[in-house]
Amino acid sequence: MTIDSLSSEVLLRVDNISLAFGSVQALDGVSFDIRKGEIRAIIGPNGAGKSSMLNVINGFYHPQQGTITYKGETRKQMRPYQAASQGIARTFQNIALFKSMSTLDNIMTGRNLKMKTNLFWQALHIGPARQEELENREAAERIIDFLDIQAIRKKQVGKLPYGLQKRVELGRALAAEPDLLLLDEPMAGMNSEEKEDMSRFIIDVNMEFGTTIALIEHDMRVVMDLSDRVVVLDYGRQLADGLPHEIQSDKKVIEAYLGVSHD
Amino acid sequence: MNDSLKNQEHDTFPKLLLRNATLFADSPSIREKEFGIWQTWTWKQAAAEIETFANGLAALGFKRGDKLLIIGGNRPRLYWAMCAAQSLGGIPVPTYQDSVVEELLYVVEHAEVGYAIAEDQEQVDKILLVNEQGGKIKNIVYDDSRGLRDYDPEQIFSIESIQQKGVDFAAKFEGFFQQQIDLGCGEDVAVLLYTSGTTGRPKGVVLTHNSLIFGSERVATLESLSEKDSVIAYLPMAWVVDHFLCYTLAYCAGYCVCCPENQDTLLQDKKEIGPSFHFTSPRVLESQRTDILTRMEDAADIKLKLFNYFIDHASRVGIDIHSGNKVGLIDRLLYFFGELYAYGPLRNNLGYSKTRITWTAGEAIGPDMFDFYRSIGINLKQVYGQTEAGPFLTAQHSSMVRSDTVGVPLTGVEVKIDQHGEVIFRSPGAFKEYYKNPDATRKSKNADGWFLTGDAGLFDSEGQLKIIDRIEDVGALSDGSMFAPKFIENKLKFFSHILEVVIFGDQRDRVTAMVNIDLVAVGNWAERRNIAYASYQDLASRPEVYSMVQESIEQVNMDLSRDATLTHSQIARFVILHKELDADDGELTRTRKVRRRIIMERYADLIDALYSPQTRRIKVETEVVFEDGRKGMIAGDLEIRDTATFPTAQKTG
Amino acid sequence: MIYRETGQFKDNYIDDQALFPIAQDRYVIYAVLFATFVVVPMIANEYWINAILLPFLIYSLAALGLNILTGYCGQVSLGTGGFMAVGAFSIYKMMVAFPEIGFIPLVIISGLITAAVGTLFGLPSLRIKGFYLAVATLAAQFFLVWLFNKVGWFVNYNATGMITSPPMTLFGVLITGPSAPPVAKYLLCATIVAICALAAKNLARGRLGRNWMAIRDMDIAAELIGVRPLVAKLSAFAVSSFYIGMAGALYFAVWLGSAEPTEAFDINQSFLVLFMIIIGGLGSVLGSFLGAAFLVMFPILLKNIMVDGFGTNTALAAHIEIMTIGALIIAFLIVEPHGLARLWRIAKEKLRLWPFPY
Amino acid sequence: MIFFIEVVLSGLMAGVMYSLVALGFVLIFKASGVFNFAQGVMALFAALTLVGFMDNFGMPIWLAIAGTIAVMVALAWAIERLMLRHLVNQEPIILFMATIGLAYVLEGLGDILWGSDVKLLDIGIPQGASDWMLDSFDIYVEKLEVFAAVTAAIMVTVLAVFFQKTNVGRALRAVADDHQAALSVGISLRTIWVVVWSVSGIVALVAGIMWGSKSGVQFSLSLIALKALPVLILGGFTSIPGAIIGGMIIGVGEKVAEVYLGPMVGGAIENWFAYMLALAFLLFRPQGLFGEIIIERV
Repeated sequence: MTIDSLSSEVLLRVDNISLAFGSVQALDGVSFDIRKGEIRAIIGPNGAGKSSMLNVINGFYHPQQGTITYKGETRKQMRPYQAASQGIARTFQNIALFKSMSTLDNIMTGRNLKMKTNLFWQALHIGPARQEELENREAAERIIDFLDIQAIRKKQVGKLPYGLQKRVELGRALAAEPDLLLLDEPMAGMNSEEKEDMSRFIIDVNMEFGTTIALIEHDMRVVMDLSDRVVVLDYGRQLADGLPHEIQSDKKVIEAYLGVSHD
Repeated sequence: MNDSLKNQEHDTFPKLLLRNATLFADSPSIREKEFGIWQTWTWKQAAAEIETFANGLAALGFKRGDKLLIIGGNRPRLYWAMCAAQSLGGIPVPTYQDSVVEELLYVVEHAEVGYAIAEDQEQVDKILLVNEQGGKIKNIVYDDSRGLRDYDPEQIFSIESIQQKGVDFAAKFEGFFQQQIDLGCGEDVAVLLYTSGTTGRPKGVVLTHNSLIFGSERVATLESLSEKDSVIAYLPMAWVVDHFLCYTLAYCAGYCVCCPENQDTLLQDKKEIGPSFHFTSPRVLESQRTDILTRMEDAADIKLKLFNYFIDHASRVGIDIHSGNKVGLIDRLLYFFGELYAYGPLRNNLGYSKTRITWTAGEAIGPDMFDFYRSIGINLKQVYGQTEAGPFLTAQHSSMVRSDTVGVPLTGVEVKIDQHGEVIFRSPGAFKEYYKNPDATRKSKNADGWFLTGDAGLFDSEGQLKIIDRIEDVGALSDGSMFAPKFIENKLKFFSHILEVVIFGDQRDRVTAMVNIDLVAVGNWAERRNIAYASYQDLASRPEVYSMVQESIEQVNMDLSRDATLTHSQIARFVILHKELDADDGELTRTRKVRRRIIMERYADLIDALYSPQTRRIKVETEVVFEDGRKGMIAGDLEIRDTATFPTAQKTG
Repeated sequence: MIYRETGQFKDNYIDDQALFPIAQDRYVIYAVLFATFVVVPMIANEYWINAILLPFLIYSLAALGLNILTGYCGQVSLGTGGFMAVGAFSIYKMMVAFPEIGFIPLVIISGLITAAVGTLFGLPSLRIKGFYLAVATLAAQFFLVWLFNKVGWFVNYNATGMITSPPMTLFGVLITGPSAPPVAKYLLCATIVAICALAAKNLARGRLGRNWMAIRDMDIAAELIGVRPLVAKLSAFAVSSFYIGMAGALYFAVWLGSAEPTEAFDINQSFLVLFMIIIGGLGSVLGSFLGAAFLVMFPILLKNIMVDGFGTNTALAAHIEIMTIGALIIAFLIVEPHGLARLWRIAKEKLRLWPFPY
Repeated sequence: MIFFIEVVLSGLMAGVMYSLVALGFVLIFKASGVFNFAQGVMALFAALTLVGFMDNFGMPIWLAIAGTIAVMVALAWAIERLMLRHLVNQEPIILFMATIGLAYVLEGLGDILWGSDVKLLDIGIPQGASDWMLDSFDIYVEKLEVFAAVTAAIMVTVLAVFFQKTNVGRALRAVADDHQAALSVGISLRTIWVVVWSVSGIVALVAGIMWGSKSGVQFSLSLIALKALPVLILGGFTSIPGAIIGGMIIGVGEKVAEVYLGPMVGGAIENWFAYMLALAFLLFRPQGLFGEIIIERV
């Protein structure tokens, strides 16, 4: 679907973003855009600032300089939950699920922005509150069905195997019905079979729901298969930006990767 | 089931559907665990769905006599598709969801299939491949739209879109659905089932509404099934048993068919539903029992001891209690506690608490396993049939359940044993023909119009049918009496300490056996008696082991002697082989079936020894292939033992 | 073993999300309710009600409240005593000023007032976590108690600094004051507690409850998926204080009848309730009750054994008692740090899987 | 002006006392991550034991002190053996609760052993006003408080040295960072715990002596723990300098407030004012006095 994604309009643009923690320069003048409906890969050696970039995009870090334009309007500093309410969802490099809760509850929590009823109705659990619960349960169930995790619906996620937890986390992010989905190493620590499944799911999400996806991934093969365009970071600086095959043949990129061991 | 249902004007399944839609309007016809709950359709709703679906197919141009390929898991819409096709006078052709393109291609071409309904993208892709290789499927309908977004909309439709077409179509042609159904009659072909024939191409078995309804009504009456009952749909739709249980019988009795969420959740879903009527295979039962015992191994010591105690108690009195024989008060009391402590919870966790009847068929079932389930209160029964019989011929009545019989013929079904000992039958349920295969059809009947089952069998003193073996495997002793090695081998293999056994006797004056012990079982047994042993060969040559095997064989001889036809097949001598029969040495097939011919060659001298009474011991040397492919020799000095045989017992009622 | 779930399937979400989806559980609940509202009132005598049942119910309510904050939302609070005091003094002032409003409304209003105060003292939770927050909540404890001590207005300028609950009636039955029939008091508290428990369960399984637990389990992730920490935490403080406030109101108005701030609401109250939820089980409604039952009955039992049993002198008995309780708590934390509710959950799992061990 | 200085000075003195108790907290929290609520009761218990030894057994001071120290060490050992050892890797709140339980036990035990009546503790710490200060600066200062301040100062220095120089001390600091490191130093976690608890037991003893000689040995003494808590949030649970400076700030702030603010609101504000002070402070600097900003990562 590369062709049409490249022709479609820009969903998010970051301009000249710089972020520093004290003396550490995590990001240094990074600029790129993410177009509606595409799968955008952000790659780079460890510590290149990839995760920091995602954290900037969903408002967890606040860059010292640079602008973020989302859905056509320049965004002022915001808290993560605001980013979430604007349709930005994400998963995490090391799984950040609500361990003591069930798969279903994790996904339901992912839908909290879709739920409005007040404390009073919830306490009685009748009328609107109950109605809302049922509707969102159904939505959650569709995601469970989509990710094929029916068997673990009511299991406590903390006790699930790693691969499944990753899947549940994706489900939690999908539950918010996001416009932009940020995936931080969705396949870290997976065996090739699990990677296969996860890739399948990512593509399906992109196709079925038309969700725009930005993902960080180390596995070059996966990146090349999945992504429409790739941006490369190295030591917080932007090394290259282009189509997968261009990146593959880019001298700077190759250099950056040579000698750098990455998992 | 009450007689009002045995109404002759309901002579096709679509008509039965309409009947149920009024008779059982609001009772559930089908459930599917989807999105976490059991989505349920009453007969009324199901009928409505099927009607729009049928109209939709008509709108696609589906005509009387057209075939509809059905491929996928047990999903309500696929079952509806069958009825929809039938209402239009079409013929559903269910196929195995795991069948590969070649197999599919054969069916599609042989049956001239023009329409297909597939569960999901995977199956659709398969069908498209079939088309590329010459299949002529014009229209494909799918259930699960996932991943099918950008497929050719001219050829591939979602069920929803078809039903939409149906609605429009119905608006144009008032009462079309009803008319089409009225056109149908009992003689029409109901379904085309392809049997994966052991030899050659699969044959398409043509079954009519009449034959299927006949069988279904008999069974419904026998087990008094009604709209109150329910089954779990988990067998392959292409298998006649699933077609019978989840479609024809369901339509006749009006009970509810429940489709599990997916394979991983099958057990959980079965437990949730608690079907009142269930079909399972001996293999499943076996693995289930092993699973039970292994899981219990991890239980706390006392807990386990108590459990075993009660299971033992059940094995002593359970069956008698359930078959209403008289049992002492103490035993009944103990059994009652056992029920609270073990049997009840066990049935609950296996999902059998609400199961009135459990049918099993397919292979021979070990008596101890059979008794295990019956003794804890699971009403297990054996039945016998085949696709061509539409499908069931005999079933056990609750009053007389045996582990080694398959019951008595259903009312209206004639079963007898011909001169070769083959089971033959005549039944209104019998199939019409093999599709486009007249000579096979001809071969399936004998001169006076009885159908041949290809099974060797006999009737026991109670008039219950016993299936012995495939007729082609049955031979004869030199005195002409029947010799059925597999039957006897199975009987022996039911002993846990016997792994494999090969019986000889075809064209000989008596029967001998070559035994493989089960290293694990016998090993444990030996340890418990602190019998030290170095290897399989060492253990196998132990006199204690010999005696144990001898006992089992004599036990088998004992019950062979009860049977006039088999009494001559009692085992006279046996030897325990010094090596395990091995697929690497070509002695077994990869599926662990014995290859008689090869064994006879390899062990010729051993077999001769078995038939030369004076030989007590014999030295043998056998070539073996090791894991790494090297060849080597195993030599052994084997004892040959005689076993007691028994005079034919008098028939006792 | 008792559980026979085969055939208990759900064909709609309402049943599937019911409070007690398993039939056997429902039967137990019905039995408990029957016992509470029918059997006990018939058999319980005054001593039982005043010495055991009333404190049990009222502390259960407080424990429920604290459990919402600490168990579900993960915010440790040591201010329970202070918040109970707020509830108590609010209802006292109102009972004197406008008795015509009626007792039940007054209880609710004092709950609401406490909720407001609680929210106020919850504000620091937005900046600080863990023990820093726990210690911060002590500020509430000390400040509030001091306030009620120092400011005469709260005690209506009563020289002794004591407050005494004036007699009030509900449906014509006297429910406060020394001459009120114990059974009436008991039924009143039982009803309120039952309703509150139900409400707590509903909140816990709804959106709010999930957001609380999300904050507890992984606050960063929670915020990144749109849970507003401010709302989640403060709502937890509010609801929690509402419960505790009502508990305080009943504690003073119904059970004690008269109270003196430094005595009745000191920091040990806070600890006591905290112990209840720890021993009962964090994040469990059932646990709140179990914990309360345990810590209400155990000391009484102990005292009876020592004083009546061995005739120990009361002073010594008191020392031994406090020692034993301390030791017992430690022992308990070592044996089952997740509380009685956890034990029950494990037992239940076993019973459901019976005879299988897993 | 003079008066203000007096107030500040006495505030400082009191502050030092708080620091002393806070120190006990910090030691244990640093080494074992336990928020030891029993610290105050330990002080009470120590003081009770000391008095008990002197009055009931007529021991000379030095012997009584030595004896008490022995008791405190034994106590530390018992605590490790019976409590901590079984609570390893439990959540902090559980450990915290356990120490509250411990507080109850010690309280009960102390009362049973030595009786719950108020006792005078006189180990000859000079009482009354320091004439020298009075004469030279015309400022009134309690000798006791000066003495306390000095002792506290000494304690702190000793501890500092102990932490910097001795092997065990280094191990302790290592434990604070991570347990593996501690083991690599070659000292078992258990030993370390016994040591810290002993040390903080001794610190408690000193605190107990000070407060005891000032206002008698009685239950209220255990409440000084509550005094030290605001110091902790102010100075941080893990920072020794934090504990000291924090103590000073709280002490002064409290005194000043009590003197100038107290009358307006009816006095006796000292038992909450400290908390408010600390809270107010925290709202602007959540990481406390000496903590540094933590970058949260996801």
